[in-house]
Amino acid sequence: MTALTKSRLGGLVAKQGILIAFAVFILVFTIANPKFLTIDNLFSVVRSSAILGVMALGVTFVVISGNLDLSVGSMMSFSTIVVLDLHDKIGPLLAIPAMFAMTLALGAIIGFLVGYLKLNSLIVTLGMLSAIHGLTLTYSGGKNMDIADKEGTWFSVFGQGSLLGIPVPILIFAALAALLGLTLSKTPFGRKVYAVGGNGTAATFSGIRRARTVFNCYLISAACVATAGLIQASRSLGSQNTVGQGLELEVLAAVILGGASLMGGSGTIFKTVIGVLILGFIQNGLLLLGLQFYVQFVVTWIIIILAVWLDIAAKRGKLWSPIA
Amino acid sequence: MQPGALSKALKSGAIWGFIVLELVFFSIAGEFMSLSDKAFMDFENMLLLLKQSAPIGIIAMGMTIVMVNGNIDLSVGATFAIAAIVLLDSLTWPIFAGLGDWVIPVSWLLALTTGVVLGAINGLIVWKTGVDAFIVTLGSMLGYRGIVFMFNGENPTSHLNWTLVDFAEAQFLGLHTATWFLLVVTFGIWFLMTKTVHGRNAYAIGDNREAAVNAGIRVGPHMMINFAIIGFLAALSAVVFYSESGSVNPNDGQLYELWVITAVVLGGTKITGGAGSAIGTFGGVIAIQLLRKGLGHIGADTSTVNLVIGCILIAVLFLDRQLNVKGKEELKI
Amino acid sequence: ETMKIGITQNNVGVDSYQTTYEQAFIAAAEANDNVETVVLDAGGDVARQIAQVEDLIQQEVDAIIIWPTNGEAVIPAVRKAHQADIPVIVTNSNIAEAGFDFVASFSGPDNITQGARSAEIMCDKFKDMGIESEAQIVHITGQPGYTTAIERAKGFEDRLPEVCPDVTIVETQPGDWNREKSQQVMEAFLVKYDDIDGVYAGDDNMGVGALNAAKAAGREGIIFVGATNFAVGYEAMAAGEYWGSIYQSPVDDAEAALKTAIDVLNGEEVPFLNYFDTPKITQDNMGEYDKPVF
Amino acid sequence: MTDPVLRLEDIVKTFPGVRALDGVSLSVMPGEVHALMGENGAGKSTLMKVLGGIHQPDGGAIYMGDSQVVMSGPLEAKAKGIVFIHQELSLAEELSVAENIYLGELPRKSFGRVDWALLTQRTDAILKKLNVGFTAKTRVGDLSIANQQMVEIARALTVDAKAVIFDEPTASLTDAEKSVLFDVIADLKADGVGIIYISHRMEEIFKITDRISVLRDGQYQGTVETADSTEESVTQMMIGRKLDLSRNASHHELGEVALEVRGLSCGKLYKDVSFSVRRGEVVGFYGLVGAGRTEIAETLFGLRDPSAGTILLDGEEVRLSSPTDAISRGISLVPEDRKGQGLVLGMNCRDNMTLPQVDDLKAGPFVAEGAEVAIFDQYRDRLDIRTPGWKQLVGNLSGGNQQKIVIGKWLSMHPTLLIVDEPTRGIDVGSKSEIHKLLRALAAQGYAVMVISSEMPEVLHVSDRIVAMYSGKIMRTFTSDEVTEDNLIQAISGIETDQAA
Ligand SMILES: Nc1ncnc2c1ncn2[C@@H]1O[C@H](COP(=O)(O)OP(=O)(O)OP(=O)(O)O)[C@@H](O)[C@H]1O
Ligand SMILES: Nc1ncnc2c1ncn2[C@@H]1O[C@H](COP(=O)(O)OP(=O)(O)OP(=O)(O)O)[C@@H](O)[C@H]1O
Ligand SMILES: [Mg+2]
Ligand SMILES: [Mg+2]
Repeated sequence: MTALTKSRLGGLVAKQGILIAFAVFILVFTIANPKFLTIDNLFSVVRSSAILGVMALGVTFVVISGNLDLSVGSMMSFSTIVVLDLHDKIGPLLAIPAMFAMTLALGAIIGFLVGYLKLNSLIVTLGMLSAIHGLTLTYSGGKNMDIADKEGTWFSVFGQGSLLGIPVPILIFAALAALLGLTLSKTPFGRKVYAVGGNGTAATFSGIRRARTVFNCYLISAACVATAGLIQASRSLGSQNTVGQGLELEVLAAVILGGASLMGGSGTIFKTVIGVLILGFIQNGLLLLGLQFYVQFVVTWIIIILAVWLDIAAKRGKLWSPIA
Repeated sequence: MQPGALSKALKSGAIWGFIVLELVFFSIAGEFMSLSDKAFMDFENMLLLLKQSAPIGIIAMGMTIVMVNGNIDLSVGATFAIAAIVLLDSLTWPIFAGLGDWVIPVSWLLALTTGVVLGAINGLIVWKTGVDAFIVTLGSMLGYRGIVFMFNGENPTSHLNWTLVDFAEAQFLGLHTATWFLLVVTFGIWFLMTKTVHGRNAYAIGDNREAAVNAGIRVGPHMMINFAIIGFLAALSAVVFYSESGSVNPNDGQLYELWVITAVVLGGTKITGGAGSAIGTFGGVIAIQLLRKGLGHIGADTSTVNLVIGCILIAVLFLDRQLNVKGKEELKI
Repeated sequence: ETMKIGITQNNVGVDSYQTTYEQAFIAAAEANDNVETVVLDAGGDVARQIAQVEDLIQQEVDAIIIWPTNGEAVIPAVRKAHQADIPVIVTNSNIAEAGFDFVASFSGPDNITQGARSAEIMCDKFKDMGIESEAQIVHITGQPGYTTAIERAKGFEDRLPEVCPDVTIVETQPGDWNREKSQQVMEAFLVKYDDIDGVYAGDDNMGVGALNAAKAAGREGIIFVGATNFAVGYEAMAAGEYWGSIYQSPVDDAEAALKTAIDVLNGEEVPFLNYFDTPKITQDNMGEYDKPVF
Repeated sequence: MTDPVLRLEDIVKTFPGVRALDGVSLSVMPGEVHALMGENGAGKSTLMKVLGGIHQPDGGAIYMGDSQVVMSGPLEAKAKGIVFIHQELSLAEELSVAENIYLGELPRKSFGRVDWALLTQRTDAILKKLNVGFTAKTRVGDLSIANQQMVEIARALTVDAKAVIFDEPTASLTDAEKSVLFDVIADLKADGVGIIYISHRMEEIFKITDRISVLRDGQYQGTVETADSTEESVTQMMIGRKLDLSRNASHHELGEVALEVRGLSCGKLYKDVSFSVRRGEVVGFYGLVGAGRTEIAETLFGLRDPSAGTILLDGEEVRLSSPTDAISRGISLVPEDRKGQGLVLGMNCRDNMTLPQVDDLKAGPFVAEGAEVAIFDQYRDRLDIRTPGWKQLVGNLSGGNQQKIVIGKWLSMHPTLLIVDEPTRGIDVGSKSEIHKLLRALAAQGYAVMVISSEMPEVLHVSDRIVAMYSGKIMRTFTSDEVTEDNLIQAISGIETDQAA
């Protein structure tokens, strides 16, 4: 092997460390249980990851812009409950835009607080997590929300339908990933998101409206959450108030697993998708192995750290960290 | 006096202002809305407040130094639960049967050691792999919780030792045992962070990691020590709390990380590291506990409590920022 | 003279049972002119619950109702109330025996019996279908560590071999009281096991999640049995997709707790273990029950 | 003859895509000030980082005294008596001056406590020697960049060093601080310490150094005695050709007034400032640190709200509320702090360069990357930016090349008013004269240019007029005919007694 191809290979490993980690453990799971790699199972995993995935797409923008969004879980519960409630009251055709409007309004509030008022995003979104949960409980009176006529509504298409044999949630996830991926990597807005996250002061000195950029990231995040809520509501046509609870950390884990830095300025949509799939496949693979849930916890821990470690070790070309 | 004390005091001023605001509000609102004939600012109630702040507060002190260091620890809730299990379980181990009540200090020691070890594991992984502390501890939040369930399945681990309970419920100079622990830990961390070389290095590392490395500070071991400290304090919090309650559910300590981080950030610590103080954190802890207590005092229901707590967190932040703006001359960035 | 009654609940908002409970409790208290209440929620955190008991003692309420987050950890706090001469009523899930001395009464469902009854519902159906000798079932439990989850699972797993010794439970995984999580778990089960005859879920929310997974995968003929009959479960039963559950009303639960507290304060004789009945409900007898409100 | 304190032999260091050092040797005698020179990106800082244990060399050896040593990390280098004053500030802003000076080696008492008394006492002694206006307890983040640089320099005095490396210490210092630095170096020298001194400023090199070693593209070009060489000969070694240092005598016609400022004030930062810049004119702003020049620039760029006064662009009164606003009116600002304000270090060269115009470079909804690359290539050639390609992260460039990216970024905006704040900080002689020519050429094309600089030769060299500032006030405006070094210094120093107070 010539030095050149060798270094190119090295470059590939360095760039796609996470992808390789992904491939390795798919292999391991498949050997452990051949059913893992069946079309049915793959579809089922991607479909159930789609909800988490759609949210992770939005959060990727927020994280790259140098902020956090811990409110996505409770916001997703909110949009799910709202669209289910409105479905029976004003019909799905109006319920969907109404729910999107309400969710975007919440996103705008966060965007205003973090972007324009420059408040710390961790606390703001933690606060919103709690506040939106309260809002949802008030809205629903704490009760489960179910569509009355589950058979007769076309609303189920977003969660349960399929097109050309591919489940609609997967299509939505893929389409959104493509759209947001292009937005982030190819458009001026995407460039600004990286700049603001990489060095907000320098971005301001370059004439970028930092507040507006951050605000828009939260709007995108909220739009993704609304979409996730829509899929969720449509998938089960009924929901609990807590449907999204705890998802915020899973979403964040997926985004960071994909290689986005919490400091902002780095990450891509493609890698987030990989991060989402890794999480989804870990959960599914471990279930198929039939391990006790607590063993699953421990194994998940180890896999996550190994995956991220491999990724950064490949980037720096050294296994161990150079920190003294 | 350490450098910049005045500016620091001013910066953490918001939290104290807010505490006063809370006290005033709940006292007045309590007059109208509370069932109780007792005033909110009743002395006994304030003593209880301190005691009830201890479980979160003791961990928050550890989180302060870890966050000043530029890291974060999301696994404290799970560490808390493991330490509790070790404490309560080891009280009944046959090998200690001959010790009588002397088993208590032994179990305490075991639990605390467990905390130190779990914390050090986090620190070691952060140090050696270079993976971000957020991911490492997010992972171990899950992994440690798995370990919790391994002990006793889904069942609680219990051992009610009334000697222990009496000790934990005791009051010395009017303050509860838990309060004493909280105060001592607060003082200890304050001392560590303001007076010692280790503490000052923690600020340097959190502020500018590269500069610290260039200056020859051994960043890796330093961070590991801080993780061990927070592990120790999570275990200490468990020891103090479960000595009194005597039984731990495998789910206990869940969401503690969020409450702890909230308290720490409210107290003025920067999540990016480099700034923060134990005293500020103490304020943050008290503010949160006051809020919980006060809302209970005026009889708010669950959805209202959620709504109000959320809004108030944001309000404190806003207040804090208003206090810190330097005026019109500031650069608009 | 009004009675001041304080209640500290387990984790309101975690599911609609608990939320409906809280609202029913408030409503029942408001309907009674002699009663004033302080309603607190521990958010699942035992430390917060203990603090709330202390606060209630400090506020000098006349009685404390507690829905324990942990049946043992709250004992010392309950003892404090007892020492302050405040009667304590435990609701929904009981505290451990060591604390019985400090408690006036328990009011709530019997979760072990509920689990056992679910096993009976499942077994009876299998016998009807003639598959009791070979049926395989999967078990989806509630959130790990919750007393209710533990007790129901225990009741089910102990009773099933007694009534249907040849039915096997092939796997148990938690569904965390969450419909979505349960659906994911069931999806994996369906991939893994080609033959599943029955599903027992720790409550109907999870049961319906599993049902959704089976429907999406096009797997028919699976018998779904749950507990805590929610409106979704009731509807799925009406649609013939879901076999049975346990009828348990949070409204009854809340009202029973309040009534017990009032009785205790009025000096009336109350039984120490005050279980309210939670009957079986299946497609066969569902006409006898109203659709649950939650 | 004495042995060298330090000897580097055949050092090789490569980064992905860059051979930064290619067999470099260097030796430093005790009591010698050894200059290391080379163009931006020649490998000077990299060589020093190898010496300081920050980078591990791919080949070669380091000797101290007779024995070979391995610098496994900064700690090790420090333990061996090597003090490294970094090119980029390496300070913890939240900590005090004293803590920063003694970073990594705070004096201890029992229980691991910091010995504050001893720390303060030692620091005060050092600060006194440096004759600076801040105290041991000042928070470093509150200091100006120049003063932060002085804190870095103070570190050289904390230990019994065998060798001290100064990597461009004077890039952001004014003359007063410079002379303090030179005194410090003289003291160290007298103590027999070996000193490696990196700078792009020829006059300093010839004033204080004994020998000069030169790097070009990572290769060692040789070492000469300072006394035996001239600026021309050294420059020729550095860039391989002769340099034309003459001023472009472009006496073009001045156009309309592009910018007029009337009675502008901003709180205490500057007061009642009035001046104007015409198209085709270069106006230099000269003053001491803290004179308020940067703040004026920031105000004109929409980053500060003036408390009084008016700004007129092309005769029309304007309110500039944000940089976006200012940019849309044709104003560009090359900021003072390239790392903090000028660049997104984690972004590549091309994206940094086109950041302000990313909205205008569109192909459909997307950024026209081809056009961006074209812009980048154009300014890379024009400014001679050394980088393996546009994909390189700016953070991996040498300091001088980073500065050039910032300049390219703003030149490519084709501004009507170009404000440059310390534009040639850290830039090598060759590129510096290119930039000066460029500024003159831009003026000739009809741009209005404001040059803020603390280097008198630079201001004298490029300006048509010079505004001298002191403590937030304009003392005097000179035309290029009437200005001399003496009257300029007089104008910017205000009244001596003021400073003592
Ligand atoms: N970490 C790194 N990764 C990749 N390339 C690097 C890195 N550090 C330096 N380089 C490259 O090595 C070369 C030498 O850089 P160095 O900083 O030593 O230059 P320098 O002589 O100090 O220049 P200046 O005068 O501008 O400071 C440059 O081409 C630079 O881009
Ligand atoms: N000795 C000092 N100690 C602390 N802060 C200072 C000192 N001198 C100046 N400053 C502050 O540092 C900033 C630097 O001043 P400014 O940037 O206006 O100077 P300048 O004239 O642009 O000089 P230069 O560009 O050479 O730094 C000002 O905000 C000033 O308040
Ligand atoms: Mg350099
Ligand atoms: Mg300046």
